[in-house]
Amino acid sequence: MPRIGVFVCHCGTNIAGTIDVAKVAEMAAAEQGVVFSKDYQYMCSQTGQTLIIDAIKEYKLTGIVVCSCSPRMHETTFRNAAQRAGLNPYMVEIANIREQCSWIHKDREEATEKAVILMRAAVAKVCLNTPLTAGESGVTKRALVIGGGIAGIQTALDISAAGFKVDIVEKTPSIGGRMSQLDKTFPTLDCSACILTPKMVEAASDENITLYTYSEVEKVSGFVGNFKVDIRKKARSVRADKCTGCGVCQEKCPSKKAPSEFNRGLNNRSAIYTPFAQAIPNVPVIDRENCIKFQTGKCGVCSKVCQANAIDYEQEDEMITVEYGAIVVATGFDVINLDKYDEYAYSKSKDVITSLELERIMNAAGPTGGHLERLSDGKAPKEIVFIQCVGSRCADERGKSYCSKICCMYTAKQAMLIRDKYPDTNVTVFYIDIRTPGKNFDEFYRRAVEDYNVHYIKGQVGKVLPESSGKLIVVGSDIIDARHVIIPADMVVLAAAIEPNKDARKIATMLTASIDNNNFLTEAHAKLRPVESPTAGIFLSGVCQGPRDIPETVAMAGSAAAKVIGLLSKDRLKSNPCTAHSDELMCNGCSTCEKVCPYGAISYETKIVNDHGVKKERRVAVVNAALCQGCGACTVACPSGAMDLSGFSNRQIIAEVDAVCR
Amino acid sequence: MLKISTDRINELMDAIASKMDLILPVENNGQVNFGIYESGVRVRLDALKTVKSAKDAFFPQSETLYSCSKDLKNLSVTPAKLMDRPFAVFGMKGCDIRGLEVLDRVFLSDPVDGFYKARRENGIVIGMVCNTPWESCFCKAFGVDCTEPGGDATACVVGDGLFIEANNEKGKAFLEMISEVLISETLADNCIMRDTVETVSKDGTEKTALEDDKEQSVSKDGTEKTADADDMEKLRAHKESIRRITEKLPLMSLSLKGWGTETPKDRFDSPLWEKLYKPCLACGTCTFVCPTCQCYDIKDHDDGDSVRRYRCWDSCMYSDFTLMAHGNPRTSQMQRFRQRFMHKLVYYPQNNDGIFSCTGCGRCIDKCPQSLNIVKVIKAFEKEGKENV
Amino acid sequence: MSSNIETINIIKEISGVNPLRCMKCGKCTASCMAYDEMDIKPHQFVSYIERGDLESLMLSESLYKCLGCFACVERCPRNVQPGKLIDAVRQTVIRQRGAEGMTTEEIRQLITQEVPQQLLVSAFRRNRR
Amino acid sequence: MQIGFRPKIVAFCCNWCSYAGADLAGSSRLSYPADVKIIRVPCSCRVNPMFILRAFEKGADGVIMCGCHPGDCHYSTGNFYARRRMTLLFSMLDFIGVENGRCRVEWVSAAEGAKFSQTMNEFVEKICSLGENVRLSNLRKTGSQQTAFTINTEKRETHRLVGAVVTDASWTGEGSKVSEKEENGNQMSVVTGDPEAGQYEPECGSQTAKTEESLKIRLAQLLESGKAARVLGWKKGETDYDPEPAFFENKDELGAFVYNDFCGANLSKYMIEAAGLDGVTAVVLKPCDTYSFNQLMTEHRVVREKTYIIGVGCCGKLSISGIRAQGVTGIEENGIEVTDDRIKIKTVYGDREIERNSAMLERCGVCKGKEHRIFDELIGESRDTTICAGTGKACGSAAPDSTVSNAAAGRENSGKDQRFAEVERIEKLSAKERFEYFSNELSRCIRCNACRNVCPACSCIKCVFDGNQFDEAAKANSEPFEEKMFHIIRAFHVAGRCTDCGECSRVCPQNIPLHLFNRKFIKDINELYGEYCAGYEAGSVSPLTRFTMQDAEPSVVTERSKGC
Repeated sequence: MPRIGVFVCHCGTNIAGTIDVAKVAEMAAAEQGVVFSKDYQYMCSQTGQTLIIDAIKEYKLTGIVVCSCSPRMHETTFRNAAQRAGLNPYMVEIANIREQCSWIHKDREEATEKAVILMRAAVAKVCLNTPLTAGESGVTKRALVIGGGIAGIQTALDISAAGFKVDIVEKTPSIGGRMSQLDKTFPTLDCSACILTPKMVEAASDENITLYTYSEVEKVSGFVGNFKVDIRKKARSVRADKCTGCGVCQEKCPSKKAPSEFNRGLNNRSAIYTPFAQAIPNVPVIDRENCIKFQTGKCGVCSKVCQANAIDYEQEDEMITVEYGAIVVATGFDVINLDKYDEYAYSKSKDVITSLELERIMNAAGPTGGHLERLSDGKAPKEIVFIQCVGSRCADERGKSYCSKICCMYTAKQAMLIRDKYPDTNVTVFYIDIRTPGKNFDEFYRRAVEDYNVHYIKGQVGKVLPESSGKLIVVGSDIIDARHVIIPADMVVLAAAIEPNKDARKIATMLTASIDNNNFLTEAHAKLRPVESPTAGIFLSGVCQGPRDIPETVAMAGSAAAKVIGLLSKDRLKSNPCTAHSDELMCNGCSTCEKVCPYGAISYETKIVNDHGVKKERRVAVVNAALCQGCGACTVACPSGAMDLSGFSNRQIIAEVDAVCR
Repeated sequence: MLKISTDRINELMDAIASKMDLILPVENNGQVNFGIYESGVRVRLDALKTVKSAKDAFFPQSETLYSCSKDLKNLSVTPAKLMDRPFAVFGMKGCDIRGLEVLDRVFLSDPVDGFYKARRENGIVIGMVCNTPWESCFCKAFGVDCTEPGGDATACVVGDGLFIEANNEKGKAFLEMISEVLISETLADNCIMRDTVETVSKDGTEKTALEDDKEQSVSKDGTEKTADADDMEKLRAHKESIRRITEKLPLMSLSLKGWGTETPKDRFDSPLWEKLYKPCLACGTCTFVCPTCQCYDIKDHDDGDSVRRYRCWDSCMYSDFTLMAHGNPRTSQMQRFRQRFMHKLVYYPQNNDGIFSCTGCGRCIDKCPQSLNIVKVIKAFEKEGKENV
Repeated sequence: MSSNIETINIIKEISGVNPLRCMKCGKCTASCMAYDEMDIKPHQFVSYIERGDLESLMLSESLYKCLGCFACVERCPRNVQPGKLIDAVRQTVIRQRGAEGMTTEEIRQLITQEVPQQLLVSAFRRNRR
Repeated sequence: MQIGFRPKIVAFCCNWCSYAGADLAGSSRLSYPADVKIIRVPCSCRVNPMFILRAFEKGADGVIMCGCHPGDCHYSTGNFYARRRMTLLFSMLDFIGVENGRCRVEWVSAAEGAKFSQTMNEFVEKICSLGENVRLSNLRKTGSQQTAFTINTEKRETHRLVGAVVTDASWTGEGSKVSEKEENGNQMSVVTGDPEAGQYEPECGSQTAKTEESLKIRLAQLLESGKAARVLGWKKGETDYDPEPAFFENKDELGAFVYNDFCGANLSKYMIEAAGLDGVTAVVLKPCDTYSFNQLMTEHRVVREKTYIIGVGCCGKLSISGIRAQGVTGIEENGIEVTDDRIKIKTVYGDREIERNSAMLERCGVCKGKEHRIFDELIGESRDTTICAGTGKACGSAAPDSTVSNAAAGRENSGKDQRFAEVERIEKLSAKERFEYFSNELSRCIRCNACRNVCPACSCIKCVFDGNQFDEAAKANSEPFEEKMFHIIRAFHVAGRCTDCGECSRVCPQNIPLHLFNRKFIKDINELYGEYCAGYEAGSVSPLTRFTMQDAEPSVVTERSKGC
């Protein structure tokens, strides 16, 4: 006979405010099989848990029901408490009377009645719970980082520092990511390349880290601790082992018309190219669309000039399959598409640029060699206007509803640098609010205003009118002085919103990681587990989870690495015990279940089955508990009901349905 | 003897239904079953055989025995109410009535089944003469005379008249009750009341008619009218023609030699069973349509607030019929198949002084999905008997 | 003051504007053609309505300077539609003045070649309701 | 909407997305009515249609199932299977008369708290407008509610007899007057057509006799040559119309072999047992039986190598209940003589002659085609037996008759499309009428399990109704949950595997049109997921175990029924 204990939590006033918890406890006492019921302010507190442990010992409980917040919050807490009291942790059921009852109903009597019903359903289920022991599965001591920007590099370095092997898969020919395109970084104004390149070299030379650049992840299967990933190493047409990185081929290459992605298309690059000088690995890549040899078959200059004869036109894509224990997503971000913002004439005038393009222009290795000049006529701009929140904080479908967080800081930085290098240039910034929180950030912005005399106008630009003279008439409003501001500017810089990498959704589907409508990967819990995805074994690092600047990205990278290290340091992982199992007496061996199993966890064998003394040889299904993730598709596909899922068995759910409908 | 013209049958049924519940053959989408007489029901007295026998009226397919409920801590058990009001079952044929007699020996012998007994006492059985026996009928082989079905009263439709004559006290009381209602409704002018008391003997031999020569006939205007002689003659001639037809039906002349009390000992182990059972699907249709099958299973059902213990028909053909703690003694379908026919033709007769547990109604012949039945079993052993001897 | 709140609610209802959505970015005013002639700017209309200060709006010149070109409605990132608010306030003023508005014949005489096309379109659009 | 009506609503939420969405709705205090109770399941694919039927049967007024957006499922494919299952289930519930606003599927991600609360508010509003649900528990009056004998002790009043008492005045001689034949849409979906139906090809009656002869010779050769250890066919019964399936081990046993117009039984299912015996079993299969054999082969229940299949020609099989339904009884020994379009019967009540089609099995009227799907050799010709519903004339040969009365069977081509004519007719009824129709039909059920035990797709070693995985291992006609839903649950179990061989309707003692459920599923599968015929070839994957990204949403059932 089950001996059930029911504990009703007040959760301060969160539950007790709307639900008569005493009545729920009293009704619980009348339920079949319940021998102990109590309500208490904070069940998840230490005293609350000791209350459970004592009750289990004193009343020799075989199962407990905690009516409290969502099981997604404290199920593990109460399971551990039960385990400490010697009760099997899976004999615990949670009735969610906070998020799904007290918080969403106003009428006290109605909410109490629903809480009683939810309690009854949990009691009905716990009476049918069977003790389960978590299975164990091995852990491959290797991590995969998808994305080679600062987030990916930092994560990889921190993981390899703990002695684990890490692979970085980077889509572009070199690691470095978005940060490598920046000139200076806030708040220290040190040169982006100077702080990034050492990390890139460190990553390249670290014997625990393997770089797969110009490669993409094609397929991911398996589960935490046992991922199997297919990686496509796209053909570079250059032999990495032979190439010395002398760069002769890039100079001599006759095809120079391809727009350079690294320089945001502001200038062109040769068909055989490395994205930027300090590229790691410093091995060029042949862009087959623009290479005359590949398009027409005639040229071949690069193979002629290459002393190390590292050019190999026959090189093909290579597919490799590697096993990993954990995967970190560090896919970074990109600037949104501004075509729809015709009011700023971004697509009409070459002098209306995004901040990232300005970074390239200011960068010594950039298209203008570091000289700040207008792209239309190359003259030095005397009047520059920055426009903030272009596409951010915007409710219509052109832009993004969130604030991109980093624009205020980098605009202040760019304004300061321009004013410092070209004191005679006048800089105006139109803003809605300046958001520069945190250590030294607001001081940084105040320096831009007070020391470098950047004009900050609280108001917005209505229109940018490019004139035939090359001037850009910026028409805006200053809502502090209620002044109509018209500035004939030489250059307009748009602080455009940022959005996750285009491939984020494709990768999330591959990893079955959940993703929100803005394509940011959803974290397991906004406050308590920000760097893990709800899918076990998948971790998030950098802007793929939400807008953040470099300091926060590095911090997050470290945290993701810590989680990965925590996972890889275990030899055996507790696997989900709620797996499917087939009753061989009833199984027909019709292999319907095998077709619906997403994990291929079901196989068939012919064995002698003893059915009440009648021994017969039959083909029966066998579930590999290590592979099975407990989704339950097979239990419904099975016509004879032989397949059942422990933890959510047919009878348990039917008992819950009965209790709810009574 | 009550005579009523066939187009007045509606009123007769209304009369009975006004006094008590009436169960009679009704049609539902082409299938005739015994059903409660209520508005909107299509009565089919002409149908020879219903799908399920009228056994349901006395031994329902599913019946609550008792239910127990618990409020907070105290437990209360409420037994199901026994049948306490009279009800009439109209139109049971000879085979069904013989089936009731078979069931009586089971349920009314010690220990008596209270539910069945209450139903039997309150139930008034009005038998009906078969007008068009089917080729699947073989009641004659078991000594059942379809023209003299028995029961508390016997009805027979001849030409445009329906004759009902009482067979025992209960039948007489029933007829009087009807005639009162009929008179009070000043209904049938040519409704003849005739006192005949017949007793039907156990072994189905020709009934002895104790005829009281006083004939009363109840006419519309309250005066009694005598039942004229040619009605009686027509009735007798009609029954004679039915008996002649039964001679011509193929299965009626089935011989039961070698069964019942004189079954050879080795029949249980005969290899013939192995051949006979093969097509059987173990479905249970034969047991549920049979008027004499009496096995039932007892189960509990949780109604949410209370638990009900009910009994429901069980079929010896089901794979878990004799499932017990240690397992199931009858593991193969052959054993179950053999058990069914041995019980009907051997075990029951040996325990009930020769009365077979089959009444030859032929329902299992009509309804078996794979056309297996008791006649084929008997004939198979008969053929095998001829070959060996 | 109480009648004020009702009128303001009527204005909100007619214009379908929820002033709370405004994040005070000033883009509507920046895009306004008639910026210089307006005493109270479009973004101020939104905050005045929110504060309930109806009188100054009713007396402001902006009601008649607004061309109804709806540039502010087009550009507003929070979909607040201040232009419709100005229309609504103007309707309230006209309604309070009783019916001595111009008849259709008087309008037809006023229409001459120099009247800008846009004015006609916006006039007709505004009186659509 | 009745005032004070508090609906009972069960919501199944998948643990990863919609449960998290519900929690988010909670933490953002977005309220929805308290009538919704959420049951957590690992994935939307864990929701077994039996849970939803159970909820309705136990008194729920509305059931909503939430899952992750297709493509976002934590188990990558779970919600795709759930989508197909729920669409078919909602379509079936709508078919048996549960108003289709009552069940709904909604994809809610973990970030869509607002959508979750809004969906719940909408759903409760819809259910309140629909009012109390028609109790599925009385879909099939079982046990104490059995119409036959509910001697309700409370109210006792006399009822005027509505139905006329049918008595057969003339008792002797030429047999009973036939009660008028109403179109009962199951065993005999054919109204007795006029005798001068169009002429057919060669004389079929003698055809079957010729086939029987050549079969006997061939089977004897197979046994003699040792090619087959045994032969599975039909054995002569007591009369012409009751041949029984039987195994023949040697030549002289074959003497009793018979192949006539009454060999309707589908022998494929016996091959499961034969697969266990050693040596090759030769089996005689009609065209429709071969579909079942293919399906059993797909499910590894039969062994192809140990089977030698003789595909026998079929001219449409007859059944005695078809003959009886026309009042023909008292048939004398071998009194039945079947010709091409007539059946001459000698009975003790005089000789009768009836239309061959009127005694033909319903499935033969809508035959899927006379082509054997799997065979080792063929013996005997077949004849097209498709009958156009409504005209009663054979479609194949009769000239298309423009004055077809039955509008539903408008399409006058081969019998194949007639298959769903009956389903379409019922779909057109109102929800209340449908529920009453099925409640009336299913209440006759005596739970004898004949339909389950004869069905080649229902070949489980231990049926779920005999085990206790779900709730009550009940047996006969009694109270518990799955007893009431027996037919619908069984139809769901064979959905996508049922070859529409019509055996269930053939064997039902109470003549319940069970094939309607299976055909409804087949019709839905064809319409929603593309033509699929189970058993058409071995190894085909049932539509319920595959999916496409662009499958229809379960709400298609609501839109579709708005149309008609």
